[in-house]
Amino acid sequence: MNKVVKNVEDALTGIESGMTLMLGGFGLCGIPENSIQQLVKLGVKDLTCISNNAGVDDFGLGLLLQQKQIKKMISSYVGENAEFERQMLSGELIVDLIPQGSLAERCRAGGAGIPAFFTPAGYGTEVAEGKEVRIFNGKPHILESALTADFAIVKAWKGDTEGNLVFKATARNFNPMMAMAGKITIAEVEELVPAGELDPNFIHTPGIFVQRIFKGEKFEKRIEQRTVRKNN
Amino acid sequence: MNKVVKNVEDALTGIESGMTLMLGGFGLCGIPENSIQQLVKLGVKDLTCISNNAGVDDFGLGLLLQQKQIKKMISSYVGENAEFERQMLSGELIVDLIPQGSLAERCRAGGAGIPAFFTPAGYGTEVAEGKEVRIFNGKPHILESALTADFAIVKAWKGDTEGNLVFKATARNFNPMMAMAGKITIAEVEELVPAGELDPNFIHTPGIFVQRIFKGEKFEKRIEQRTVRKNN
Amino acid sequence: MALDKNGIAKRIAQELRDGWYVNLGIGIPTLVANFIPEGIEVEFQSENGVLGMGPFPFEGEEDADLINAGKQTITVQKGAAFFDSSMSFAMIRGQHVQLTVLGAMEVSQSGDIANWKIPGKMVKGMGGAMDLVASAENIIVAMMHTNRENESKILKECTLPLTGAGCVKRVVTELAVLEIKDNKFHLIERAPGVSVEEIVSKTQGDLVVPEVVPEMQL
Amino acid sequence: MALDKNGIAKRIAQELRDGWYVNLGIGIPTLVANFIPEGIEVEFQSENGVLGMGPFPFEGEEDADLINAGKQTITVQKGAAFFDSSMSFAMIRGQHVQLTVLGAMEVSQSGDIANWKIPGKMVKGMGGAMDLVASAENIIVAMMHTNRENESKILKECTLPLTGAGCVKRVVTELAVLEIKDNKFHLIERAPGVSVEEIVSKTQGDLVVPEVVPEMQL
Repeated sequence: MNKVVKNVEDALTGIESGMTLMLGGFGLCGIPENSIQQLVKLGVKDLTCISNNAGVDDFGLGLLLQQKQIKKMISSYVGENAEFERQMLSGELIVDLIPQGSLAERCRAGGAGIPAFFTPAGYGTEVAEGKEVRIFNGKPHILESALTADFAIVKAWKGDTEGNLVFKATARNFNPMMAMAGKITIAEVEELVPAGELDPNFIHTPGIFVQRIFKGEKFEKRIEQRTVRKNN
Repeated sequence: MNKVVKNVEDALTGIESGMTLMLGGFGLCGIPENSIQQLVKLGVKDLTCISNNAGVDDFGLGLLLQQKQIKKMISSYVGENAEFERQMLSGELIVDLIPQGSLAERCRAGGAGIPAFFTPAGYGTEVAEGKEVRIFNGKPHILESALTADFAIVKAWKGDTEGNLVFKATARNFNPMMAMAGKITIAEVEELVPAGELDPNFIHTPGIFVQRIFKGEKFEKRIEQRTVRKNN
Repeated sequence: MALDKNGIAKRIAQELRDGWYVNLGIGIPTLVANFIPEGIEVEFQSENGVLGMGPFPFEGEEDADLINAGKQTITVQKGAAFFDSSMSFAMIRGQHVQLTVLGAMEVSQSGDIANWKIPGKMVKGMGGAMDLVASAENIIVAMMHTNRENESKILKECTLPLTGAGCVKRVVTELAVLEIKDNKFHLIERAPGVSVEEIVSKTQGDLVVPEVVPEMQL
Repeated sequence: MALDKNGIAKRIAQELRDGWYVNLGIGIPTLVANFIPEGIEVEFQSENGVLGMGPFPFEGEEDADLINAGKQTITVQKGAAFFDSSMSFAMIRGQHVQLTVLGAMEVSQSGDIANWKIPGKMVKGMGGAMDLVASAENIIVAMMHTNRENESKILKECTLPLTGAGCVKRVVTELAVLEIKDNKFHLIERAPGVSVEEIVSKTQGDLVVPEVVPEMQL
């Protein structure tokens, strides 16, 4: 089943203002750079973005914030972004903060047809407000619900024409669960190979979850915190 | 962290009568053959075994059934086993049948610290009896709880000294979730390699879930339904 | 004339749509793979952890580590993927598999299906059937219209323990294609040469029969 | 004399046990990795999806695809594994990580911890902290005993929004090691040269002081 589309323009067809998008990545690591730039070009507005972070001022989702394209962010950590801070404090931007593990599991649940599950994370905090609490094994848990999106946009290292994806190192992060949870899932990859080149034993995201795949034109892969040891 | 034990005898130390065991495999595919034979030798009784299937009369868990070592089976499908049938119909053996997807997810939940989740599987059937029903998106779901075990025994293709595991083809099946859900997880592998030989990008079960690993002495890998095309 | 198993499978294969991922149950459903219409590409999922199943292996090329949910040795096609059971049922429960074809002992006009247990007899278990029927958007049941005693299996209400409630929308038997809607069976097509009267007489559930019932085109 | 950050990290490192998997938070906790006692082997988990973290890379060897939860470039050791975020938190929530070390703005004598939000200021989010504190069997909080205004952060009740309730069992500050039990802080050790009086005066929560309070052995 060939899922290949020509370029980022074709890949993002159908994304409209007001939609809910999931975007993979942790910090600036493993984010769908090419698609984010195309979203800026498209100028779609009032987006609800589900993404662990919100980029930095001039990269990643920060670019969409600069253009005021985002109405609501659903994230676990949104530091390192001055424009984000401004919009949030002024009330222009709605922010829903979710514990990172619950965010990951809620995306997986959305993709896996599990509408809700219990987790201890957030019990006794404002995250639990309005949520059902139940004791299991003597420990209080809260009920969390599944997340899904109109479009999930993920970034992979390699992908094949069937949509099978492979991620590299910690650039995997939220990408696999989000790929599962999109009504339409778009994958941008560094390397696009013919079906049969990826070892079926070592596929991270089976192609069934991916509707469109394309080779990203350019990956800057900016590093947020370059930390090194001195060479001898 | 070296998890290697010398042999199957050392690996199964501590397993006692009355315990709950998880055993990986689907049919006879990917079952921990060496460990099952050792359980027969140990003669531990009154076991609760969580395993998708119950083996055949003279292989897999069928061997434990022959010796009447199993008190209760928690499975999704238990056909192809005459001794099983006899014990079940006579009431010697307690059988808890669970939809296959719920069984897999309940094991994962047990390993992932999720005490319960909602699934549509089994609604309106006897599987739902006594379980909470709740409507999500207009569709009824039932609340299923996590499964854990005193010992999980899994079979992998390759493993390293740190307990990282890699499975082959459909011999993966229930092994990864069960590895997560054992208080102590034992892995028997076809090939045991030094740490660093498995590509960290392509580990199926990270070593954190495995407490003991050993190279199985012999793998018969019996085929249940040999089905072939004629050569030209 | 009533269809044979291959005929049922061939008719069901007409329901396939290009680009679908499909889960085929054991028995007649497995045969559907042999009748994929020209110009249509589908991919087969097996719940034990494989996407992109191919034909059975050539003799001598069987791999004990590569089987389908019926425990038969199989092969895979280019672009296949293996995964664990929780991922497999994530695909099924999450409705990423577009069509499920499975057998049944009974179906009812409310869409209930029974196919896993006969009280008093050996119970083999539901395997993945309950997950499949509870979640699939499209379920086609492949079954015989009557049992060996010539009693209808197309019922007002199932008599056997259910596998799923209100989930079946389409049934293909050796005699007919039935749709389930508004708590009734609707006769959509009849097998070549089979009379509406025969179908009516072998259907215990409420059956809506339109003025013209086309023959299947096989 | 009060400990510096490295001193706190060194004292916490004494709590490590051979064979443990450990999650270190940002700040002082990160420094713990530099003081692993001789003869003890531990492995570091980072919640963004890596087990077996190694030291920072040499200059020029940074890989943008390989970072820790603090977004710093890292390396991995032999036997490392990468995984996705849901698997990572399965490890954490499922209590497969034996120890979590993290910082805090406040802790209370009931084991509550606050470290993610100051009302009226910019909120950065809890990241993985709520999952970590809710699930870890062993949590050690690394923090300063007082804030810049010299007000105690070791409190009867937290004043800031909580990260977790009733979860902290041990606190290591520049002055002392405290255990939380029976809704009280218990003074276990004092920093070398630090008086019990100083610790008492800087602790707002109820503090149980035994007759003899040993000095830390660093």
